[in-house]
Amino acid sequence: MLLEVKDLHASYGSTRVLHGIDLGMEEGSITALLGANGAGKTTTLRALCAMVKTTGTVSFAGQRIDGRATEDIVRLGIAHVPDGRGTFANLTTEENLRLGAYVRRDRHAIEGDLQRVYGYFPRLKERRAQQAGTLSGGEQQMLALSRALMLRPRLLLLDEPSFGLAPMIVRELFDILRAVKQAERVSMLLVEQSAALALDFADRAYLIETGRIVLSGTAQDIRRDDAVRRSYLGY
Amino acid sequence: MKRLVPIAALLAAALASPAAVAQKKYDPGASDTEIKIGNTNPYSGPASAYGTIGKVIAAYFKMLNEQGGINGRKISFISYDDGYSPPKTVEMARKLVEQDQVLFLFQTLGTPPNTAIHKYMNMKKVPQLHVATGASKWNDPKNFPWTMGWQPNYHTEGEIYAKHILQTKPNAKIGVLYQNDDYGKDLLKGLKDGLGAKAAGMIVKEASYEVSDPTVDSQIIQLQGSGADVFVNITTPKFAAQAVRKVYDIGWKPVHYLNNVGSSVGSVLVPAGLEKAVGVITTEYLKDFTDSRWANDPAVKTWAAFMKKYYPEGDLADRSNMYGYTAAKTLEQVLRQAGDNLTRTNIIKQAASMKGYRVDTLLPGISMTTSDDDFAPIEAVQLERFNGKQFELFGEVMGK
Amino acid sequence: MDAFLHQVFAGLATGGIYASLALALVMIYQATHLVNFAQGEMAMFCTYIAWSLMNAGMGYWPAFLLTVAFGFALGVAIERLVIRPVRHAPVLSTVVVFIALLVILNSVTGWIYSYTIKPFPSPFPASSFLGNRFMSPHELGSIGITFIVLALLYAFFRFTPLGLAMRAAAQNPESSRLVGIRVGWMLALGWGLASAIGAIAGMMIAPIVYLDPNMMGGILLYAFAAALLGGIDSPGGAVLGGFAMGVLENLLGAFVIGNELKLGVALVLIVGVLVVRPSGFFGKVHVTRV
Amino acid sequence: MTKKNFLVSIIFLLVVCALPFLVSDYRLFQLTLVLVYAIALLGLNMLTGYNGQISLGHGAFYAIGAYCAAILMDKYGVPYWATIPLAGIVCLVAGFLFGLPALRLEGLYLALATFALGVSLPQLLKYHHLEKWTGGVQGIVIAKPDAPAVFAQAGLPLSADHWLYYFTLAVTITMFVLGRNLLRGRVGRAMLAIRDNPIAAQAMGVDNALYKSLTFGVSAMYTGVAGALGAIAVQFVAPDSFNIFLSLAFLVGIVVGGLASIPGAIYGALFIQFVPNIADSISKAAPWAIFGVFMLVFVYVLPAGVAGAVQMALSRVRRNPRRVVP
Repeated sequence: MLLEVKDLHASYGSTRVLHGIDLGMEEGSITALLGANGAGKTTTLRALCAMVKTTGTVSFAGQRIDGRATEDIVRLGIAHVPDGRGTFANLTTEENLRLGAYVRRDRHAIEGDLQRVYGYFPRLKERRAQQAGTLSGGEQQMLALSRALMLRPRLLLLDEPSFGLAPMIVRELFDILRAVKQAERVSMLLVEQSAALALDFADRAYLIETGRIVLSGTAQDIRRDDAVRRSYLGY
Repeated sequence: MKRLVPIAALLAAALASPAAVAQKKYDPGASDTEIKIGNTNPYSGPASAYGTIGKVIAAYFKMLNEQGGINGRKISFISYDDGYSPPKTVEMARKLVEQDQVLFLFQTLGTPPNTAIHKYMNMKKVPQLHVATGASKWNDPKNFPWTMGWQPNYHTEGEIYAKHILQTKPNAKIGVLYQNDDYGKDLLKGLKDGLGAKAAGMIVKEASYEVSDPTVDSQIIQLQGSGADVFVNITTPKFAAQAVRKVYDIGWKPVHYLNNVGSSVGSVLVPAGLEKAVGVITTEYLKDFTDSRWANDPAVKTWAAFMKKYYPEGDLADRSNMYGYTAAKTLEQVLRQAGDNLTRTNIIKQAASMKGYRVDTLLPGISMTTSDDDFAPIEAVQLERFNGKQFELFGEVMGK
Repeated sequence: MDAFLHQVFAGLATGGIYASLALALVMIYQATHLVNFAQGEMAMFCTYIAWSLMNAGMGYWPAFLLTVAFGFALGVAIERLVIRPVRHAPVLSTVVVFIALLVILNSVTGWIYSYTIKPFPSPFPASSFLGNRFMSPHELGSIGITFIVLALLYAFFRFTPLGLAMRAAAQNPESSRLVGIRVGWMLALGWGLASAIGAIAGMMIAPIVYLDPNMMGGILLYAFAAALLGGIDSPGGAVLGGFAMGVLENLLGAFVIGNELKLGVALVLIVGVLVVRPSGFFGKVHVTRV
Repeated sequence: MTKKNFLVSIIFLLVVCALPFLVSDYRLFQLTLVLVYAIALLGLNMLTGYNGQISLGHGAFYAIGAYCAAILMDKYGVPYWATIPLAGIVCLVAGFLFGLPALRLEGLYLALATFALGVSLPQLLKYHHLEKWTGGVQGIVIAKPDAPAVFAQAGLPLSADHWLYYFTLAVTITMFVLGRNLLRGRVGRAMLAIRDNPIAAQAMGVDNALYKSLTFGVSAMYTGVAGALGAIAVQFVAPDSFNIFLSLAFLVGIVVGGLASIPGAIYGALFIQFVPNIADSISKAAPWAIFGVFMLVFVYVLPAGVAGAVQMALSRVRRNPRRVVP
């Protein structure tokens, strides 16, 4: 079991958002976390990275990580592509990418990874010396994903990669995600609003509503479930 | 008949001396056991360098009290910090006069702070004694009978330099560097008044500087460029040292008059480099501890012993400590003269009847004389020239 | 003509003073996005430490290096003990903390070391090839050291991952944590480096203006102006800004409006420049998508 | 204004009016200075607390106000009470004009521009061409006004200090009431909007440029009126009274008192008037350092300033946690 979450509570100040969720992921699995706006999807990812006050246990590859600081969790190989993409606006595109590999010990391999990432997103190579703040929404999303890949993570947390992108760009992005899935042997926890998109990408899925897990199973079971079909797939 | 009057005056003065007054008379702030003296001083703020004057005076009174005080009365010296800000000086002076009920204020420091309380003190008829500033306006008994200066004022110092220039180099071309505040402008005005009508012709360039300027190098270059062959240097210690060094470094060889405020051997000429200060002329009225000439002078030795015992954290090289000590000794004399008649009117009267009184830390030949229409105790200064090791007196005592 | 050259070189000398402190101001800005009012007093305090070490018999260069290390430690300590507690308070609280630091350091130094000026040795021999009629060897030498520090700083930010991490932490703390940067320590590092640069600046300035607790008072304003004139986030801009300030101030004072209004007019020019180019000459114009 | 609030302010007013007869003249002089600083701090709070424009040079407007009053009284014999509005108008114009270039400057750059103003103004006052009016380095000494004769006839003899206190109190109350209405109303909300999100404010039709320069003008007017009152109270103005530390003290005052809060101006005034005295009484060795330590303690213990703490305490007492102004 790569990731195991038991009875996770999380709150912003005095308002509680997560009411004790349980979650599990095997090594290599692609899991989607579905739910309406404000259900607690983003909070879950932030809770995993200790970016919000939590109680309950989270263990990764057998080690407890719920008490640790964000910077230490990242060092274990968990990369997080945050909502709003977290771009370093005043730094150049390449500087953003180099920061992704900040914690890595194998300095010599970084150049190679840089070219590999440029392979996935040739557009980023054209913009490498440009201030990241001036990139388009789509390009910033690619940059955020690439920055996460520069860490050579074991677990990739993706927070609504499709957010604010044109449908054609989203398709292109998910095609690249599939290529990454084959090439990188990395597990992914994908938070997405558009259930259809997520379900045909992931192999397992969880459904979260108002801070509680209400449904879990393989992607096919979830897609066949009537309640899900009616409220999330719209047919 | 005319000859008799002065003798009568002398007799009256003698009569008024302590022995004659038997019964004790007190004003608020004086009692059988205590004399309360008030003071304001910049312990904080931009002028906190002068805070040491307040501290050395307090140390002197501590010593005085240990030696039995004055006529059996202990001195309680109440000093407040005004951060050299006039509004705070007014507040602190009112606290001393109205709340602490001190007998008088002594050595309040700085021209702007003292100007702020000038009218108030005279309206309240509380002596503002021996103010620690060199402005010339404190010697005005007619309008301000309760305010008295102490040190030689900057205006007189300027006049003395002018007199010496006229004597030694009548067709000199003078360059002046001065600090852009009341002290600097007062001394400059004294220089111009001393030169009289020839001032406009002789002064070829005036360069001012702000205390916030990092250096005065630019001004020195301007003065050299003006072709001046006499340099009057009106600066405080830090800028004085910079000026002495820069004048030497750029190879400018004027007759260099350095004002008293910035002429301490230890804290100005040593940092500037003694060899660069050869030939500098200044006026002096106090013995400078850092000048080797006074190394084994008894008065300076007692002062150093006093400092070690009562004010050890004080810096012996800081001229302000000798200044405060000498002022405190002057006051001690005034209080002894007043005896048991500790009324404010008598304090001013005694302070205004100094006849050539000498404190041993003053230069030889310099003494304090005051009268009903002369409220400036020290008006004489001695011209000195620096020979590379120490200052040498030359010429006679200048001024009253 | 000779007088003009003299003034220009004297301006470069004072400009070097402003540039060295401006560098420290830019350094602290890049790490914290704040301009530290107490930077001058911190530099002055470190210079007194160097003076005490030399007074106790230590050689110039060992004392120099030890003081730079002390400066670094002082900066880190101030960040950890004094700045961190107010990191969530409104920005102005931090400005008040800076003012408090300024006042405390100035007053305590005056109390410990008294206010008499102290000569401070120069590492450069008095009559070396460096010196010429216009500038003393020390003035030229200190400008040299300022450029060396600038080069080191440039290399540090440009080529080391640590430098990049520091700039990232200052700009976007949350994303920085997500790539593993210990944001808290980056701030401490920024303060340490700025304080160390300040210590170097102090030791270069003291021989020129003499060491006293109020040594840095006036200089801070000009350094502040130089840093912003050149571009608050560009070390190179700050150094050039410093030299421009020094020469501008001297020429204005000597030839244009006399010394009485030099300070005011120099500053009015700064405001004029900023109104035209709000991020200084060499500062990067920040484009943010709304 | 709830009924209870009204009652509280009436009681407060009565106490404040009775003060002159309860305390010594010297203490009254200190309280007059507190009122003067309160007006200046309210002015600065308007600009920096409510509108987010940081000014490190408001001592300059305080000085302009003080010199206006001193020159008008000394050279042109204008009665003291008439100099207050005149000083206010001069500073309103000065503030508005200085506000215009400041429009293009944000945050740090504006802080530098105002810092430059605060540093260079004393030097301007000493400029020899202006010496005819400003008295140059000697400054100007002015007479303290006596209580109008009407009080003496009414059998209630007021000393100059009493009268000055009441006069200052009256001006302070009017300025605070004017300020409250301005800040609580539409203008105040626009100022806050500009502070929190200038782009959104502009999008909603707030004319940022006009409001920002108007705020600068009004804030300068408040500080100028305070300067005039201060000059009359102290009876003396000189370049040394208005150095950069006065501006920094004002900034410390609004932060310690409480940003964007009207009572904050009063708490701040009490701080900058009395804490230096306390520091001085603690030790003569380094009183400035102690004042610095007090600043640190207040900023740590009360991040939202004294006003923030009072508001928190009150809301906890009333059990309806009102939003604490940042």
